[in-house]
Amino acid sequence: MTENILNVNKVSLSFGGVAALKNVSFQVEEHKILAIIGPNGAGKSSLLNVVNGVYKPQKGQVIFKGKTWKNVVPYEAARSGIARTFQNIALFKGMSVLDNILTGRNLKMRAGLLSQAIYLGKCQREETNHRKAVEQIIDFLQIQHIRKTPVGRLPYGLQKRVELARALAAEPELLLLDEPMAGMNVEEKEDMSRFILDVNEEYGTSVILIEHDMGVVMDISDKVVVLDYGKKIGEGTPEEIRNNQEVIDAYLGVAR
Amino acid sequence: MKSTKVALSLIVFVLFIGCSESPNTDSVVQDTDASDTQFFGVAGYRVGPYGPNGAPVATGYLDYLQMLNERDGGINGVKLTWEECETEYNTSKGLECYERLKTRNPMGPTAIHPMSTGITYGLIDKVPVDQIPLITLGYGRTDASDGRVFPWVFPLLSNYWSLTSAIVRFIGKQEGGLDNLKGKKIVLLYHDSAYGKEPHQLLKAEAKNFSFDLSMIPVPHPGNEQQSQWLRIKKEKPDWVIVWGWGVSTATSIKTAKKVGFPREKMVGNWWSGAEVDTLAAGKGASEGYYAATLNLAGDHYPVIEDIKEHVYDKGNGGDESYIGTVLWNRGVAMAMLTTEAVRNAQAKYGNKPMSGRQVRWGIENLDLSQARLDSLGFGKMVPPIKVSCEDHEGSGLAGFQQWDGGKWVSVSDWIQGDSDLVRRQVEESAAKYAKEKNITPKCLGE
Amino acid sequence: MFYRESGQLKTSYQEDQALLSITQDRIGLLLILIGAFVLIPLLASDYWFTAILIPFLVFSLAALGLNLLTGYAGQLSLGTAAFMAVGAFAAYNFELRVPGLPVLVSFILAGITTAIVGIAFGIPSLRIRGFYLAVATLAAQFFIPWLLVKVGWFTNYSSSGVITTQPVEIFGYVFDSPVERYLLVLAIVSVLALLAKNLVRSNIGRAWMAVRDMDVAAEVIGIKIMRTKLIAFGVSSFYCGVAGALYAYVYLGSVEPDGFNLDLSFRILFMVIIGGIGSIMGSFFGAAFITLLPIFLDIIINDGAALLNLKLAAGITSVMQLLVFGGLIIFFLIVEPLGLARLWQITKEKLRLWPFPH
Amino acid sequence: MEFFLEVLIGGLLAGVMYSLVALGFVLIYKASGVFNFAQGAMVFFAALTFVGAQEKLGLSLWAALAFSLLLMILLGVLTEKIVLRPLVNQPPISLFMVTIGLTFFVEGLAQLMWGTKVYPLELGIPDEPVATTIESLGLSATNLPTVLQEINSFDLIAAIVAGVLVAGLAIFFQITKIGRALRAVADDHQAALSIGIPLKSIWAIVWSVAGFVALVAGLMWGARNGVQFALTFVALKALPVLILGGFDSVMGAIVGGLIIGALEKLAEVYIGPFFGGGIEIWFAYVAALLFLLIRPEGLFGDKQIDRV
Repeated sequence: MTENILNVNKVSLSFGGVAALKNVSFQVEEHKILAIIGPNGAGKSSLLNVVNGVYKPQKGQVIFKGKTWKNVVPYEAARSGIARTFQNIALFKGMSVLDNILTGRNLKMRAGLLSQAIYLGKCQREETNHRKAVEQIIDFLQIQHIRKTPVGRLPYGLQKRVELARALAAEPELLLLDEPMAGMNVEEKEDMSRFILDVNEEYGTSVILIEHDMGVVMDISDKVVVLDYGKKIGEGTPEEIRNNQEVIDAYLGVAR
Repeated sequence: MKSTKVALSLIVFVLFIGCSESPNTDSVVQDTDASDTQFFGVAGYRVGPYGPNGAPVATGYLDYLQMLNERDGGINGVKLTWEECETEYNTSKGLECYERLKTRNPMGPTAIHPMSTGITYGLIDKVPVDQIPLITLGYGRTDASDGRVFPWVFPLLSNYWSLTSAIVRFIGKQEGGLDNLKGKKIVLLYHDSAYGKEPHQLLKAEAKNFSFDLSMIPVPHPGNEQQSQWLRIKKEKPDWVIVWGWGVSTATSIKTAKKVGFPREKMVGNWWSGAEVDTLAAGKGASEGYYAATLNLAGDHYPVIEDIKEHVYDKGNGGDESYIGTVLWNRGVAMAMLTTEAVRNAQAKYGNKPMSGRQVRWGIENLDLSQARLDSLGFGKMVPPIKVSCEDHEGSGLAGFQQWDGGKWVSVSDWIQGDSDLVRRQVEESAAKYAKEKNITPKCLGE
Repeated sequence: MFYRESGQLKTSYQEDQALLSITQDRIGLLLILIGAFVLIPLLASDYWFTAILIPFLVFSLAALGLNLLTGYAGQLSLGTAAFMAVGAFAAYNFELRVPGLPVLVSFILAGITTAIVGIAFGIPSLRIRGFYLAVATLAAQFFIPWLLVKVGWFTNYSSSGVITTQPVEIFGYVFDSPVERYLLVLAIVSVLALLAKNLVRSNIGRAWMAVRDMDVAAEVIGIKIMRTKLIAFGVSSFYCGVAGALYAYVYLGSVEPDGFNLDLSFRILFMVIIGGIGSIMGSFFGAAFITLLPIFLDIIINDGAALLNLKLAAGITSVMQLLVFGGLIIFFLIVEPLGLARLWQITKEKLRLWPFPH
Repeated sequence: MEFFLEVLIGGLLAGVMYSLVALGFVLIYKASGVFNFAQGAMVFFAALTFVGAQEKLGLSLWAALAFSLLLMILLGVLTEKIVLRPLVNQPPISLFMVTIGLTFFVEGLAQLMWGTKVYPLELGIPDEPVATTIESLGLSATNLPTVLQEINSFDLIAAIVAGVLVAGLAIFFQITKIGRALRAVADDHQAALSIGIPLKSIWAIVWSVAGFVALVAGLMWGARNGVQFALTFVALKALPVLILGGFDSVMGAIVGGLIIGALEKLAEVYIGPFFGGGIEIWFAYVAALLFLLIRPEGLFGDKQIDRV
């Protein structure tokens, strides 16, 4: 049997009296893909933000790899193996694609300040090694041709891909993807779905995915969690969700 | 579009690097007849926060040089030429000016008046190498009065410590004798900077000598807000306030004194806190009765000023007529006169031709302007007599005192000499310390 | 035609990551270095050394320091001059109190001292951002010179608060003449510029830029914001501190705390703006521009007036300088917000493609 | 106690003078997100124009006032048109730096037009303890507490002017159509544009109003210290007020000014002597900074929530 890499336990979160999440619980099994769906404002992004420490829930706990998050801050979450992408692209606009992805390996670099200043020797070896790792990801996501382009000049779809590359560069055990396919055409969506499945299969990375496109969700996820107004209203395999009346009423019933 | 912009900007940039070369090449072109003129390099400041104080000085300086050319054809037949360089009272810019002015003439810039203590400090190590005399009239490095350690630096007329001591004596005189200072309370209200710290040591010594109560209150730069300082003064109820201000801080001191009701007749400014710019800026009716020390008296009734009017302004030349006779313009005139007299003095020894820096240095070190000589130069009592020597680069140590009557500065006292022994002792002590730091063996340079 | 990289194939990532991966760039740098270390000392006059080249190099270093902080890490500081003051007075005190300490060691210690002070004043950046931080750095700008004036120990109880620096001596050799001092500064600045370049192209540099571009995202991918910002303040202050020490020791020879005023801070900020935010090379461009501009204007205006036989009212030149100075800054920000460095880059890109426009 | 009160009141009144300058910053920041460092230079420009027009052009006081106002509005509008409009959508830091360039330009322009001399500025406001003023009006001031009698009438009038100015601005913002549009612009540029508010003319108006505020500040400060270059430094007094009060709050500028003024004076008088005095120069900044560490958005600023 597979273990749960992430347990979210009765989490509640509110901003100045407005409740964003109410008593939400769910689990992510290792090497599996979990999709979170729900209408806009249902609290999906907030949930991801709780998982990687951007927001602190007022109630409840997050248990990652058997350890309970205590006052965790985002970089600690990252260091323990959680990487993510953002709903609105959050790339570093002033840097090239290569540098953006290399930044994703920041937490793996060990060279000290002085060593970096001198560069030759340890730092150079390290840079080269990390560059090799990054090049693998670049090959994997097929973005070799834009390696040295400043990210600001790239089209939207490619930026999303670069963001995924940056997240992968950290070699995460759990990958949080916040609407990775929003605004893409069918072809791009297919590419992206393929990448997510490949990541899951080749590296064994667990994935939490927020997505609106039901087709994609049903195709690639192992499990689906449905949120509405901050509450979990359904959970199960894509098949189960498709047949869950409450979910259909709240969400799928709404014409899209 | 983009490429035009690029090209244009690059052209501007290159052009301008190219043109910056000209300080070198230019000096040769401009001074083709340099060999028979005496070149004066003038570093002044007319803009920025201290511009209003700097402009009249620089104007007076140039007006006097121009007058000599028009009236006498220069000094003993040697025409005077000059170039002004704006320092903005900024040390870094001042040094650039110095380096530039230095290259403008093979004989050097005659003597440099940096008009700023900061620039003075920056130049002290440079002038012996370049052999250019440095004249700092009433500012700069006080212990440079010891010419054996600082052969190239001349704090002519008087330095800050002589001034401090003279102010104490002036206050004593107003109180009916120095003995009456006992138990009196004096506040030093000073600009919180290196300049403002100058009088501390000496004033403390004087406080001990005459057992008066001294408290020192700093005014933070720029000094345009002095409410708290004056409330403290009001609370302490001193008998006298010595104002050691600069620029806007002086006017604000006077104005705020009026505001809290402190009598202006109990305030004495030093010689950088007592010009028309200060009293006028304080507004109508604020400055009446305010005293200030001075290196030179104000007024336009001196024959030399008549000459400047006749030979310069009446011919449509000159800097700015409204400056004539003001404290700082007269100071500029006096600065020019001391410099040109040093040149004249040097010519007496070396012949009537343009003098080099080294020759001018000798001229300054052996300058002796008696009252009779001052009278014949048309200066009368505008400046005190001065006799410089190798040991004493100050030459007078006297300070005048003036009072603002609402429209002009009126002299209220003879020249006052401070405790010259005390000052001298401290000067030599400090100079010796410097000599030790810098490995200088004190000695007279002679020729 | 000459500046083209075709045919230069890289066979390893190491080669691709090299400082100058294009042969022409390597040759160009070599030429610049030869020019700076050999030709200029042979050709330039004392005026050029003391009034232009030495201040240019010193300011370049300070601008470089500020650029690391503002251009790379995105933290605007208006307190550069105060940090230079720390460097100058630290070096003075190390030399004074540790007899026989080689001056280079003093400079490095001064840099480290400044770095510590810089980190202390950088702490607010953890809570405050943008303009609030910029204004907050003014606290350093006013506090540090005040402290240096107030506490006599820093100035060795000089009655005026002015310090005169000790001779610049390394292993018994005194750097005295303008050429020697120029070469010393040039060597120090070259080495430090190389180190800075290395920093910004390795991990810490990427972390700085990440924090600058989007700090929340940076933290989410595992960058410690606090550490990154404080390192930026530390490294930047180190550079400013060394620049301050050079300013005092090599350029002026004697300084007072008030000389390190807001004006100087602004001048250095302008160098960064005009030269190019986030560019090492830009710091040098900017310093050159700001150092040369007033001199150039002075000459142009004076000579121009002489040529046209105009008699300028006294002081007009300086006022014109303010006008042109301000006007140029406005012009640059409107036309090319990324400064001279960007113009340079555009030119290079054009050259690569030349004669084909696209 | 009486002395304490006197220092406190003096500080509060000085604070009003800081607020006057800070107001100009706030106006522009609120409407266009520009931290206009040139506000200090504008104060200098305004005051110098006012006295210069009297001295050099021989205008009467009111004519000079009208002339200066016109010139300030022109300066404001031109600044907006020539300098800031091409920079719309640039990062705030570029806008800030362009205003530093503008500072130099305006300082140069002012001195080119009117010279570098120092002028006194007389507004005919008595500068003496209130008691004296009251007595000169033929009334008795003996009923007032001593502390109040000691208040300077100039400071008092300055406070009143500031009060009237703030009230006027508040009315302008709340009631007039332009004011409402302005607030909409301050909230959201895009949204304001989309509902048909002419952004460009709104900005031009804001810059003109800021010019007017600069003129008022210039007159008050000029009457206090004389009109000279050092007037540009008053901006430095306003900055801590801004970080304390928040860059975008008119209320913050006033309350921040009062707090900074009072704190600064009390600190200089009661704490200063222990440190050799002169702590005013940095105290306001450090005080504002410490406050920011507790409340990074300033006194009246909006709290920002990070969104990802």
